[in-house]
Amino acid sequence: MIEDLLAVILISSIFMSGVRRVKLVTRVFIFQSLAIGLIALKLGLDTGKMDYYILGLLTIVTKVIIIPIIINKSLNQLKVNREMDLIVNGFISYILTGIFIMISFGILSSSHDNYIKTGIALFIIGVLLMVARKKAITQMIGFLTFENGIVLFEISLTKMSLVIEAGIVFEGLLLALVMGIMIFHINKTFDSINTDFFENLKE
Amino acid sequence: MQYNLFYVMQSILILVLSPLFMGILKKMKATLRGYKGASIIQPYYDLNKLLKKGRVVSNRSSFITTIGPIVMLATSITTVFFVPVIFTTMQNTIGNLFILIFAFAIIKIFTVLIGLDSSSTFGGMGSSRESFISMMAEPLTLFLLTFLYIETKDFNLFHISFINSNITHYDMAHIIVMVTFIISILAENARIPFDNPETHLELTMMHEAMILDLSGSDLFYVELSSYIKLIVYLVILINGFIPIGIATTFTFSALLIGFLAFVFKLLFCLLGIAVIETTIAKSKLFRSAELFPATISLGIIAITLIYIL
Amino acid sequence: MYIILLGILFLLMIITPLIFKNIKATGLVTILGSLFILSITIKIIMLVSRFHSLSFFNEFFYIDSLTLLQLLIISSINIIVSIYSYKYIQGEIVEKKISLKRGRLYYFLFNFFVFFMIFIALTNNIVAMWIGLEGTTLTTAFLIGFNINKESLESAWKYVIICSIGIGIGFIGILIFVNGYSSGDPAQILKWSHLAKSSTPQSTYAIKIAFTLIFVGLGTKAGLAPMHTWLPDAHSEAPSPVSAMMSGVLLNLALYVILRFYIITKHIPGLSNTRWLFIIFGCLSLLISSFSILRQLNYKRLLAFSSVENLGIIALGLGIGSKITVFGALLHSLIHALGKSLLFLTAGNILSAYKTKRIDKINALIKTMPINAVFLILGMLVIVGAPPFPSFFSEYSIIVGTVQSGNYIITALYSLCLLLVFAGFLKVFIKIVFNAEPGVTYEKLEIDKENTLPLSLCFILIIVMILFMNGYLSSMINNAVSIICN
Amino acid sequence: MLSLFGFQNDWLSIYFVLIVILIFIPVAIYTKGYIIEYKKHYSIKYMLLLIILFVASMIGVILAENGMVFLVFWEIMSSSSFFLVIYEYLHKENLKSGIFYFIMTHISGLFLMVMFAFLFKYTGSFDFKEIARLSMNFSPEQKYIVFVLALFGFGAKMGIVPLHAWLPKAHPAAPSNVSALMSGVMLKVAIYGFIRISFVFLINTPLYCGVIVLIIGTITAIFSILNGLLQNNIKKLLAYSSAENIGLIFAALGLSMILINYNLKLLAALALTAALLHSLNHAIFKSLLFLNAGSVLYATGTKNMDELGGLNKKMQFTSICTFIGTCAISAVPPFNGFASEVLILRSFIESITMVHNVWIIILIFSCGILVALTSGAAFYATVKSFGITFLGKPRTEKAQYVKPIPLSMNIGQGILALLTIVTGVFSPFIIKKLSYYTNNLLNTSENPPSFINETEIIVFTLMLIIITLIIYMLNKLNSRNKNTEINDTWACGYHSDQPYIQYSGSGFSEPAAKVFGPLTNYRKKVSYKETIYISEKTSDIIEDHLYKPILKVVDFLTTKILSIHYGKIQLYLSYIFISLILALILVLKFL
Repeated sequence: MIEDLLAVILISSIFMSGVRRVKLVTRVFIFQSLAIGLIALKLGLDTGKMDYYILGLLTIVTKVIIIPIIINKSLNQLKVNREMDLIVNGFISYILTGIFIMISFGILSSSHDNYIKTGIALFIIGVLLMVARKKAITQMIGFLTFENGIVLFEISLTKMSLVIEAGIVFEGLLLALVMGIMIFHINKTFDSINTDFFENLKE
Repeated sequence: MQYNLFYVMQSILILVLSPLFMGILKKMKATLRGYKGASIIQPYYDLNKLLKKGRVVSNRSSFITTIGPIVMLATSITTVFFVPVIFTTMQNTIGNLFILIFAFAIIKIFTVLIGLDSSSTFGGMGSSRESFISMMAEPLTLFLLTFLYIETKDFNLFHISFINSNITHYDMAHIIVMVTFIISILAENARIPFDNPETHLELTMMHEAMILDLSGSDLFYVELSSYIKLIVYLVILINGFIPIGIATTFTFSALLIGFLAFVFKLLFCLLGIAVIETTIAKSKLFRSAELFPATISLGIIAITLIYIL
Repeated sequence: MYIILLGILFLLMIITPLIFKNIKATGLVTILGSLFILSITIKIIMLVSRFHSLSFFNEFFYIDSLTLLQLLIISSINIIVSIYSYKYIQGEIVEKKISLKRGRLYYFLFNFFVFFMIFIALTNNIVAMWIGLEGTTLTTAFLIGFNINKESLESAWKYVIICSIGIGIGFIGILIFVNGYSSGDPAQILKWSHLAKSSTPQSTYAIKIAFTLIFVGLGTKAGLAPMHTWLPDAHSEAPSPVSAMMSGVLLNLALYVILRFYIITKHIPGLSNTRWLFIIFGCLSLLISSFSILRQLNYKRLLAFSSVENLGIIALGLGIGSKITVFGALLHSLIHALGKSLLFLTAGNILSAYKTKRIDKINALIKTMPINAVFLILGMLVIVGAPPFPSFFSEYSIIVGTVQSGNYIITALYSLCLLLVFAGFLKVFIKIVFNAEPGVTYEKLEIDKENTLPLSLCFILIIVMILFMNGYLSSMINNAVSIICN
Repeated sequence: MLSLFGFQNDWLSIYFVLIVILIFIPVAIYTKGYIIEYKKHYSIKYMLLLIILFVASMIGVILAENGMVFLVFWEIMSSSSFFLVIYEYLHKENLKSGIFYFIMTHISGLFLMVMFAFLFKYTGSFDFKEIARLSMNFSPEQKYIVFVLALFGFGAKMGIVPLHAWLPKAHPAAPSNVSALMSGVMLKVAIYGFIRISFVFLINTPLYCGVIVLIIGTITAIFSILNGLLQNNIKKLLAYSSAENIGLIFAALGLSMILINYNLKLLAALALTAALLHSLNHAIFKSLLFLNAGSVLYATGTKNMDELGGLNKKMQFTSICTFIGTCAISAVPPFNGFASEVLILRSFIESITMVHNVWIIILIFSCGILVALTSGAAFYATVKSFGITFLGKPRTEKAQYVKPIPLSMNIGQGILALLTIVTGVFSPFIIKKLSYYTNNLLNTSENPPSFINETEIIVFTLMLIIITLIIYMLNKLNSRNKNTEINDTWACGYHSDQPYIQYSGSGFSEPAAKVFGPLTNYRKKVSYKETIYISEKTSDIIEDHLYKPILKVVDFLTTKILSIHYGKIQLYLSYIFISLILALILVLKFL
C-alpha cells in the first residue's frame, strides 16, 4: 500500500516537472499531497501512533483543501495561466529530473529507505519548478512540492512532539497563505505574475 | 696665538689680492687672444669707480636687494678665514669643508633672489639657469668631500692639506676627482662653458643677468664677492688636492716656499681657466647640463677605483 | 516567571493593534512594552550572571550567556526601533502614504516579529528555533512588502522564496541531525542543552551532511554570500525601521542558530573542521559584498551589502575559532547591530526628507540636515571600525586571530575587504554629507529635527558600550566565548 | 609620571612629543587669526575641536606604551586629520583628495594592525616593554615580516614612494594651519613609529632591510623633489618637498640600519642622529613655510604662484619669514636645515670608508649622489616658490590688492622663524644631546665623539654677522652723500610696467622640466589663438602606472562581482543549490 502510494508520488512529481499549464500542475500537486497524507494515515494505522494521524490529517486539510483554494483563487484572476516561455523547456526538464533523480538514488543506493528517496525526488522537482519556471505561482507550487519532500523526510526520520509537528505544518500553511496574498498583490501591481518583471532590483 | 694671527694675515692677503688675481686672469685671456688687454690692477679701478657712484634701484626691489649684496660680500669674506693659504697645521679647529661649501649657498641664494627681485626678464632667466646649473653641480661637491675624506679621514681643510702635503705621487682617482672639482668650480663661478662672464648678451649670460639691475656700491659688493669666491674655490682646489709645498712648520723658509708655491699654483690655475675660456665657446644650457652626468659617472669611476684597484 | 511575564507582554503587544484603532496609543504601548522587555532582559542578565545558566518549562527555554547577548541585542534595538516607528508610522499616515489599517498591521507584524526573535533566542528546542526563524520570515515578508509597489513586492517575493527554500534546506538538515542522535532519549533529543552535553552520535557522516545543510540553509537567512541575494533587495525596500531590525538583529539571530548547531557539532570528534564552512562562506561574503559596495547607487542597498560584509566578519571570526576571534565576532555582532540600526534609521530620515534612495540626488546634507549628517558620519565610523568605537576592537581581534592561527591569506583577504568597504563607505557618505554642487544654495530643512531621539539613543548606547567594554560586557562575552570554545 | 598612566617615557617619545608641542604652539597662535576667513561658510568650533583632537591623538601615539593604545590613537589621528583635510568641503577637489588620503591612511592603519598582530603572535603581548624584551631574539624571517609590515604601514603615512600620492593631494586641500601640522608633525609621528619598530624593537634587522629602506628613501627624495619642482601650486610644491625630506630622513635611517648590521655602531648612531635632527628641523621649517603659504592664501586667495608676485611690498613680515624658511630648507647656514643636511651627507661619506662590502659601498655612494642632487633640487624648488611668489611685480590683480594679515598669524610665523634660526645656530648642542641618546640606544661602548665642531658654526655665524654689520656701517658711510635713484626696471625699451615680462613659475623650472620631464610626465602644449597660449601639465607617473591599473583591476572585479546580483530569482535560487552541493562536496571529501 505504502509502496504504491510512493509510486504515485514519484509519477505525479515527474509529470509535474514538464507540464506547462499551471492548473494541471496544481492538480498533480493535489494528488501528490493526498498521497502523502494517506501515507501518514496508513503509518498511523500500522503503528498506532497519534503523531502520524495528526500529520496526515493536517497535510490533507492544508495541502489538499486550503492551499489549492488559495492557488485557484489567484489563478482565476490571471489572464494567462500557462507558462509561456520556459527557461528550461518541458522536454529537457523531464530528462533533467530523470538524470538528477538517478544520481541521487545512486548516491543513496546503500539506503533502503524509500521515503527518503522519494523525498529527494520531490526536492529535485520542487527546485526545478522554482528555478526553471517564470510564473510566480509555479514557483509557489515548486516550493510546496519541496515542502512535501520535507514531510516525507519527517515521516521517515523522526518522531517529534505533537506541538512541534503541528507548528511545522501550520507554518507551511501560513507560508502558502503569504505567498498567495503576495501573488494577489503582484498580479494587481504588475498586471502579471511573470517573474521576468522582477528585475528592477539589481547590482 | 701667533698661528692665529698668521691665519688672519694670510686670509687678509687673499682678500686684498683677489682683484689683482682677477686682473691677471683677464690679462692672461687678453694675451692668449692676441690683444694687449687692460692692466692687471684694472679691477681695483673698476671697483673704486663703482664705489663712488650713486645707486639706481628698481622700484620693485625689496629687502633682498638692500641686504643681499652686503651679506654676499660678508659671506665671501668670512669664508676666506676658513681656508689655509700658505700655512697649515693639525691644530686648527675651524675650516670644516662642509661649512665652506654650504656658506657658498648663502651667496647663491642671494644672487638667485636678486635676479628675481627686480622683475626683469633677464634676472628671472639668469636665476632659473643658475639654480639649474647649481642643482646639477651639487653631486660634484659630494665627490670632493667623499674623496678627500677617503684620502685623509678628515673634513677639515687645514688637516686635509696638512696630510696631503707630503704626497707627491697622485693616483688616477685623485686626478679624476680633481677634474670633476674643476668643472664644479667653473659651474659655480659662472665661467665658460657654463656662462660667459664678459658678455651681456641675453642668450649667454647667467650671473651677469642676475645682477643686471644692480649698480654702484651694490654692484661693487657683488663683484668683489664673486672675485673672492673664485679665489677661495681655487684655494680649496690647490690646498685640497695639490698642497705640495705648503708650509707645515712655522719657519720663515717654509713660509716663503709655501707662499711661492701657492702663488705659482694659483697662477697656473688662472692660466688654466684662461686657456679654457679662450679655447672653448660657451655652450648651450642643455649641452652644458650634459656635462654633469658625464662628470658624475667620472666621479663614480674614481670612487670605485679606490676600492677595486 | 519572567518567561510568562514576557509571554503576557507579547500577547498584549500583539493584540493591541488589533483592538485599538488609535495608532498613537498602539505606538505608545509598543514603546512601553519594549521598555518592559528591556528591563526583563536586564533582570535576566543579572540572574544569569549569578547562576550561569537558567532553564524554564522542562528545559524548553534555556538561557546562558550566548542567549543573553542575543537578548541584549534584540531588546536594545527593539526599543530604539519602536521609538522610531512611533513617529515614522504617524508621518506615513499623515502623508497619506498608508492607511490607518496598514499602520495597525505594521505594529501587529512588528510585535510578532520581535516575539519570534525573542522566542528563538530563548528556546532550547532546536526545532523550535527553526519554527521561530520561519516565523520571522512570515512576518517580515509583509513588512518588506509594506509599501505595496513594484519594487517592494519584487523584493518581498524574492525574500519569501529564497528564504523559505533556505529554511527548508535547513529543516532537512535539522531532521537528519536529530536522526543522527535517535538512539538517545526521545524526550531529550530536541533539547540543545542535552545535545551539547551528549556523547557521540551514531553516524558522524550524517551529522556532517546535516550540519552542511543547516549551514547553507540557515546561512541563507543569515545573509551569507552567495545565498545573500535576497538581502540587498529586501533591506533596501523595507521601511527603514524594519531594515534596521532585520539587518542588526535578524541576520545575527540566524547565525546564532547555526552557532548553536555548530557548538554541538564541534565537540564530536573529527567534525571540528566544519569550522572551515564558516571561514569559506565568511570570506566569500566579505569578498562579494566589499566589491559590491564600491559601486552602489542606492544608499540603503549599500547598507544592506555592508550587513552581508559584517556577517561575513562575524562568521569568519567564529570560524577561526580561537578565543580572541570568537570574542571579536560576538562583540562585532553587538556593535554591528547598534551601528547598522543607527545608519538605517538615519537613512530612513533622509529618505523621508528627500524621497529618494539615490545617492547622486543627495548633496550637502551637513547644510540641509546637520543633525542627521552628524549621525550618518558617526554611524559610518562605527561600521567601518574606527576607534574608539568597539567595532575597531572586534575587527582587530579577528585580524590578530587570523595571524595567530597562521592563516595569512585570510588575513590579507580580510584586510583587503575591510579596505574596500572603507573606501566604498567613505566615497558615498562623504559625498552625501559634504558634497555641494557649485551655484546651489542649501537651506536647512525643517524635517531635520524630526525623529532624532532614537538616533541619539542609539549613539548613547554605543557610548555606553565603549564605557562598559572592559568591564561587565567583556565578562559576559567571555562567558559566551567559553560556551563556544569550551 | 607619565608611566603611571600607562604611557611611555623614554627619550625617543619625549623628543617627538617635544617636536609636536614645539610646532603646535605657534600653529595654534596662527590659527587664531587664520580661521577668521572661514567664519562665513564653515564652523570654527568644529575645526578647533578637531585640531585639538588631532594633536592630542598624535601625542597619544607617541606616548603609547601598548600596541592597542598605539593603534587606537593612530586611527583617531587619521580620522581627525581626514576631517580636517575636508574642512573646506565646498570645494569638490578637497573632498576627493580627502577621501584619497583617508583610504591611503587606512591602508597604513591596516598594515600596522597586522604588524602588531604579528608582534602579538611572536611575543604574546601588546606591551611595548615586553615586545622590546622579546623581539631581540626574533628569527630573521620574523624580523623580515615585521619589518616589511612596518615599512608599508608607516611608509604609507609618511608618503614614501610609491605610497606618496596622497601627500600632494591632501596638503593643498587642507587649511594651511592643518597642513603645517600634518606635514610638520604627523609625518614625524610615522617616523617615530618606524624608529621605534626598527631601532628599539628589532634593533638588528637583516642587512637587506636597511638596503631597502635606503633605496626607497633615496628614490622618494629625488622623485618627489623633481615632481615638486615643476608645481606651480605653492602648497603642492611644499607637499612634495615634505615627501622629499621624509625621503632624506628615511635614507639616513636605512643607512643607520645597514651600519648596525656591519657593527659600525658609532656611525650608525651618527646617521640616526642625522635622521632625528632632520625630523626636528623639517618639522620647524616646513610648518613655517606652510604657514607662510597660508598667509599668502589668506591675503590673496590663491595658491597658484603664477598669479602672485611682488608680495614683499605688502606682506613684509611674511616675506621675511618665508625667506628664512627658504634658507633653512635650502640648507643655508646658519639656519637649521644646514646642520642636519651636513650630518646626513657626513654619515653617507663616512660610511663609504668604513663598510667593507663593495656592493654596499657602491649602493651607498650612488644614493649619496642622489641625495646631493636632491638637495640641489630642493634649493631650486624653494627658491622658485619664494622668488616667484614674493619678489618681482604682481602678476594679477589678486596679488595687487591683498588683505592685511592679523597680528596673531604674524606671531605664529615669527615664532617659527625664530626657532629656525635658534635651532640652526645651536644645532651642535642639540646634536650632542641627541647623539648621547642614540649611542645609548645602539649600545656603543666607545665614548661618542662630537659629530660636529661646536665652536665652528658659532664662530662662523658670529663672524658673518660682525662682518655684515661692518660692511653695513661702511655702506652707510659711503652712501651718505650720494643720491639713490629709484626707477622702473629697465625693460629694453618696452613697457616695463607689464608684469608678464617676468619669468613665470613654470618658466623658472623649465630647464629642469626639459631634463627631468619624463620622470614627472611633463607635457607642454602650445596653441595659437589670437595670442600664443601655452598649457603645461605634469602628473605623477607612479599614480599613472601603479594606482590607475590597480583601480582598473578593482573596477573590473567590481563589474564582474556585481553581475552576480542579476535580478533573476531563478538564478539566485540556483546559487543556493550550487553552493549547497559544493559545500557538501567540500565537507564530505576534504574536511
